[in-house]
Amino acid sequence: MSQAIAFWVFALLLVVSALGVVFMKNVFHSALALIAALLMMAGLFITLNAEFLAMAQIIIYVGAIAVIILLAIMLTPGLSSANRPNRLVLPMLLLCAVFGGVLVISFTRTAWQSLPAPTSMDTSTLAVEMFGENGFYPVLGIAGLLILATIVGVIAILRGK
Amino acid sequence: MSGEVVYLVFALPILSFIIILAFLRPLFKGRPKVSSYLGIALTGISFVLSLLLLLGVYSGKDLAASPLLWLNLGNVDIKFGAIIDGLVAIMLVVVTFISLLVQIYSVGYMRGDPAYHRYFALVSLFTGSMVGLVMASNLFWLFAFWELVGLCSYLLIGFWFDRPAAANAAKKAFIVTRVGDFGLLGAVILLFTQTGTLDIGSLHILATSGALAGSVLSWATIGILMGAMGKSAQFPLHVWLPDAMEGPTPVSALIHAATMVAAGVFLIARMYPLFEYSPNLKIVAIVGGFTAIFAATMALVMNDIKKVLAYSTISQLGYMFLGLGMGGVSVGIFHLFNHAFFKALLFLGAGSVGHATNTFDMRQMGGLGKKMPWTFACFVIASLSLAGIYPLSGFWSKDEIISSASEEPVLFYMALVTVFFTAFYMFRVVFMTFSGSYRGEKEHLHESHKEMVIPMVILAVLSVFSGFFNLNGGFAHLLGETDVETMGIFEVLSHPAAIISLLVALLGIFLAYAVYKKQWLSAAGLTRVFYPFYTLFSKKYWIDTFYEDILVRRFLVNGVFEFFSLFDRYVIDGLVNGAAKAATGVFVFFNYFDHYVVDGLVNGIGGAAKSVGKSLRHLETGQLQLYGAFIVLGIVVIVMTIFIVEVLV
Amino acid sequence: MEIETILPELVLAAAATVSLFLSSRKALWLGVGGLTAAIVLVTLSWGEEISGGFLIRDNFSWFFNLIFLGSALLVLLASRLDLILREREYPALIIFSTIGMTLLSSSNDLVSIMLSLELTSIPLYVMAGLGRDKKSAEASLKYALLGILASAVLIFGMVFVFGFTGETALPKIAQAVSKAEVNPGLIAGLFLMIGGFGFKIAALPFHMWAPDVYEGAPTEVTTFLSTASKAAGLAVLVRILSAFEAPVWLDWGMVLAILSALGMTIGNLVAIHQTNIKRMLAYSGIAHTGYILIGVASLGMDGAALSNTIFYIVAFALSDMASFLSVIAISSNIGSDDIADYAGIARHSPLVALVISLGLISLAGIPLTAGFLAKLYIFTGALDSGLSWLVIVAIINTVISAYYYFKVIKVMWFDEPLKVNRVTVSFLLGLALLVSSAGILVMGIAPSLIMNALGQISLPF
Amino acid sequence: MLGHYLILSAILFSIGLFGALSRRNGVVILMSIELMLNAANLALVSFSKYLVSQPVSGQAFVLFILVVAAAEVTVALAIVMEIYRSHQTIDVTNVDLMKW
Repeated sequence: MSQAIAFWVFALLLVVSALGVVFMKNVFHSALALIAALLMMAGLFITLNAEFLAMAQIIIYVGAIAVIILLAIMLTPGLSSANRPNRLVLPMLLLCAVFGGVLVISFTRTAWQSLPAPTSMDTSTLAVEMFGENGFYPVLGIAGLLILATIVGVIAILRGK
Repeated sequence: MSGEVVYLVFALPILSFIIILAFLRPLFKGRPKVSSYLGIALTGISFVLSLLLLLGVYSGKDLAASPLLWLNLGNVDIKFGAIIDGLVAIMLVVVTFISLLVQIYSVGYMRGDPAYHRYFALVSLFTGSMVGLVMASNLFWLFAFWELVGLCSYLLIGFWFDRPAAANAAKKAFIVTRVGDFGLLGAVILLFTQTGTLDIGSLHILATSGALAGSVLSWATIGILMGAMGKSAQFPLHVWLPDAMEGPTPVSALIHAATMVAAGVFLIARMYPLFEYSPNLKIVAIVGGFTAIFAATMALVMNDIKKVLAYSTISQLGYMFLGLGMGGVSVGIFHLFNHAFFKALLFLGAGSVGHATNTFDMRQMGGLGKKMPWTFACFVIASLSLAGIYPLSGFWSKDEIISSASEEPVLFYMALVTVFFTAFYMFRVVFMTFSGSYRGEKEHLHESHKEMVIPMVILAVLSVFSGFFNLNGGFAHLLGETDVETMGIFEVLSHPAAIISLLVALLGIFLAYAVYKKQWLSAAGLTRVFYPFYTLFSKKYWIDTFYEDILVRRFLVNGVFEFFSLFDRYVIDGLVNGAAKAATGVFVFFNYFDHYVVDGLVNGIGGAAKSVGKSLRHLETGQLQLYGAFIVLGIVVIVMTIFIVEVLV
Repeated sequence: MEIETILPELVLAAAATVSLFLSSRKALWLGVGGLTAAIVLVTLSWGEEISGGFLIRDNFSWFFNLIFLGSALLVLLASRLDLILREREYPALIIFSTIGMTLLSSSNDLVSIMLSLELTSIPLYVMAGLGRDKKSAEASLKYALLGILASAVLIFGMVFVFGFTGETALPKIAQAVSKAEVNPGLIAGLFLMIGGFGFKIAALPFHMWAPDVYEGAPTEVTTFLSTASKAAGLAVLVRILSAFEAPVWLDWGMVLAILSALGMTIGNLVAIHQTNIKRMLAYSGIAHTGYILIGVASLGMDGAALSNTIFYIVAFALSDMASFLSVIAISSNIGSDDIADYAGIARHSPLVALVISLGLISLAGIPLTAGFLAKLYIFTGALDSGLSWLVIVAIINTVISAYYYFKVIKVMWFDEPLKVNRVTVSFLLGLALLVSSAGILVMGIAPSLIMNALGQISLPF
Repeated sequence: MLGHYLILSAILFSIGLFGALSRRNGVVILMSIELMLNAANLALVSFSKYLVSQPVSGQAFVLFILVVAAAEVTVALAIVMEIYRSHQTIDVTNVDLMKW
């Protein structure tokens, strides 16, 4: 029951702040709304017993990504010009509504192969999943290369001519 | 040694062609000899390899070359493979050997020609394509190389394309042989549609097992024969060959001895099982016998030494057809084998004489025997061999043909008369050219360069001895014939047919001696007596005239070409224009559609406040979000369609 | 996971990282050396099959790795010196992207597919902007934003698949899918993923970025995009689709066939009206993606479809490589990508004109070139799978496409020259041109050389 | 309960998509795409809670999506800043030098 209440609260706030990201006139406000949305997401993760992810969400998303965006907006004055819709806003709305409908149909009409009861999980099972036998750790190598490539790329872009 | 060596025999001349054209010609402009050395070296290696193959086959080794897969379409494999048997080995040796000698000879003969590189490149390609034709295990490839050989001969006959005669001769050779090629192509298509295979070995099995018989086999062999008649210049498709003398003389040697014209004879030998089981073997013999005597008559009256040799080749090819038709593969191919050496020698000799005197007209020659002793000696040996004088090589193969023809009296007598004519015209050439006194204008005649003489001497030796190959049946054995009648070197003289043909040949030589050496009979007198025949022969039976004036000019040019140009003008152009218009129309429609319908739709939905026209002006493509929308739209349409089709229905 | 599973990647990663600390020229040579070493390693591994959880190195991935490494090497050799001198990260970026591709084609798990796809794409987003002018920046922006959007869509598709099967490993997914009943979630998942990969390979209707990005990006990067990157997308698409082969109700073959027909038709029709050669080649590439999708669509139905498809990919990569590399040579000399400015180039620079003509002829599918046999194989394979309507559309399209390819050839060989400056080609670029044109001819004349190798490739599922 | 989370995820994804397709500002587009990725994360985590036999492989997946998101947004942000430098605008509708 308490999970349901928490879900509805977080879900409502998440949708509101997501709409805020899209519709706020000021880009700076949009970024703040994004941070709010990401925090709500962390809350939802906790309702789903994913505490570690909630923490990662806050550290990585809020602490890194959102802050980078905020910094970029503040340091580059041009980036904060007003958040206006383009001319295609109504067709896009229709398109996205249809797309959302398709997603909802897919989600609700699928017979998900449900298991009898949710197994208990905590951060240690995630650790086993990541670093145990047959864990995901080899993929971390690719992730590391990805970060390296990103850094090199950003340097290449911003170094200029 | 494995059988795959045969691919090397084929690849080396082709490689030489590519290297000369791609690298030597642009890079060694000033040093043309590099090309000839490369060509000679690679052809030489090819020759040695084919000799090894021949020895391998002769010693009974089972040589096979696994095919290289070229193309795989569904269930059909098109393979590039090689057959290695006695026939192929012999042909490979002949082709590479003659080509090697011709190239050595050409080093001297073509000296100073501005297109030296091109010449050697083409000769290499010619050799390579002929090798490919010979070894092909599949009719598809055989036909491809058959056409390539035709193309090369076109390029070489027209080598000096700035001379109109050469260009015309090349065109004529190309077109006339093409008539035969249609027959061959028809046969190939017929065989493929009826049997589903073009593999020569499988076709042989189908023919000998009787699975392939009746009208299919009959029509297929007719088609093959047509192809062979075109390439081997058999009546009535012989007209291109005398004109082909316009090419460089060494090329004539190559064409007449080993490559182009031999292809026809080879083709019949290759497809022999099909002929054996069809009613058409006799036709081969008749075509051959008739062509032999028919061409010999024209050779009697020609004044151009190369023209005489050309008609002589046609005549000898007729012999080979006769031999194939009456005797079998080994009889025909044995004559081809011997003929290759002495005919190449005769052409090289003629080239040597022509090189010295700057003409090929025998009326401008005479008395050259003293000035050019080596050429003279070689030429006489070759002439004796061609005339069929014991014990030179021509005697042996010609004897086999004549004795196998003795079953059909008409063909037998035609062959004997041809022997007489052959001896007469060859010694007419010998006496007119080498004896008496010089009638030409050019001074300081001298023997040719040693590059030219050495190949001639080698060929002369072979012209004497190559006939002994079959003394104990070795040659026939090589071609897979088991019950061979062996004839000793002396026993053969007890054979009546041999004695008769030898006497007839000597009679011919004597007559030539009487007329052109001793002038006991005057040539002019003979001409007067046989005036109608003389005219008929020297006008070449008006066949060329008939082809050129009536068939080509009246009928083709005025009729068919006119039709084609009309067809071209109205139908093809109409189609092309129509298609272009249609394509433009589609695009214009597409553009309109895009401009008005797509944009209009997008705007019509979104542009509540703005008029459609105004939006159109502002709504530009190049918008990345529109691109993104299309990604999403695509997915939505696909997924929804599938939902509707698969899930909800 | 054994270390030799990723030995080529390790070599490449080391080369890329070290090259960051070197001067531009040395970085270039280190990159060339690293790629060559990786090519050698991959070639030596041919025939081995190493399966290591997230990665599976089989002949399929080895062969595709050769395509990527070869393209990267040729592109690096052909790159203009001023670009390399100005952008010292450029070799490292190319190599990072190549590592992404080799991992992508070997990935056996949704997570590693996602990560290596990003590793492939992110350096490409950056490289598209290395032209350092407005057009190049625009290309970079369009490619990056749309690419990120597409990968978000792709990831959402993966979420569906994960939700349905509970697995991220492809073999287990294949197992679960084969037992599945008619199911909206799986359909949405598969086609969201196809949308994401369709973006990568520029298949209609996910193609619209391609002309703009191809035009704006430095031609070296365009070459890389149109050859290696497209091949990488196709490789992973084929692998994913082969996991979804079993259920008959999931008829992705028909969807791909329709996308293929649309792509060919629209790509070719729009290409006719292009005046910029890079843009024209972009639309031609969209059309060729359509041809390739014919082969992909018949994967489930025809045993030879896999080798036919890969043959087409190689043939297209070589032909496009020859064309784009010649464009590099020409445009760095005449300073224009307009087809009209190519007038009479053959007069003073016949060799370059010859190479680009060869590339275009092969793209048009004229016999004795790789493109002809590639089309022949694909078409016959499609006929065997009963896609005869698609073959008819494809043949009509081939005829249409000949028009704009030959228009360029005509302009180069027969029009009066506008400019007199000769196209000079550096040694390395000349080498790259030679290799690609030799490849076109060899494949066109002796396809069995490569077909035999392709016969040893099979799908894992 | 699973259905609720999934529908929320679908809504969030659609909002993000709408933002990405309809906003002129490049940075907002990026932020909207972040919302789409978050929607994917949400669905993954709820799957791994309610359905999946290996409970946390979905969570591990999410961790890697976080990496991808970080990398993407960094590079894209740099590119947007570069566009601002060359075009003096980050209105993507004005970035249309190349078209048709």
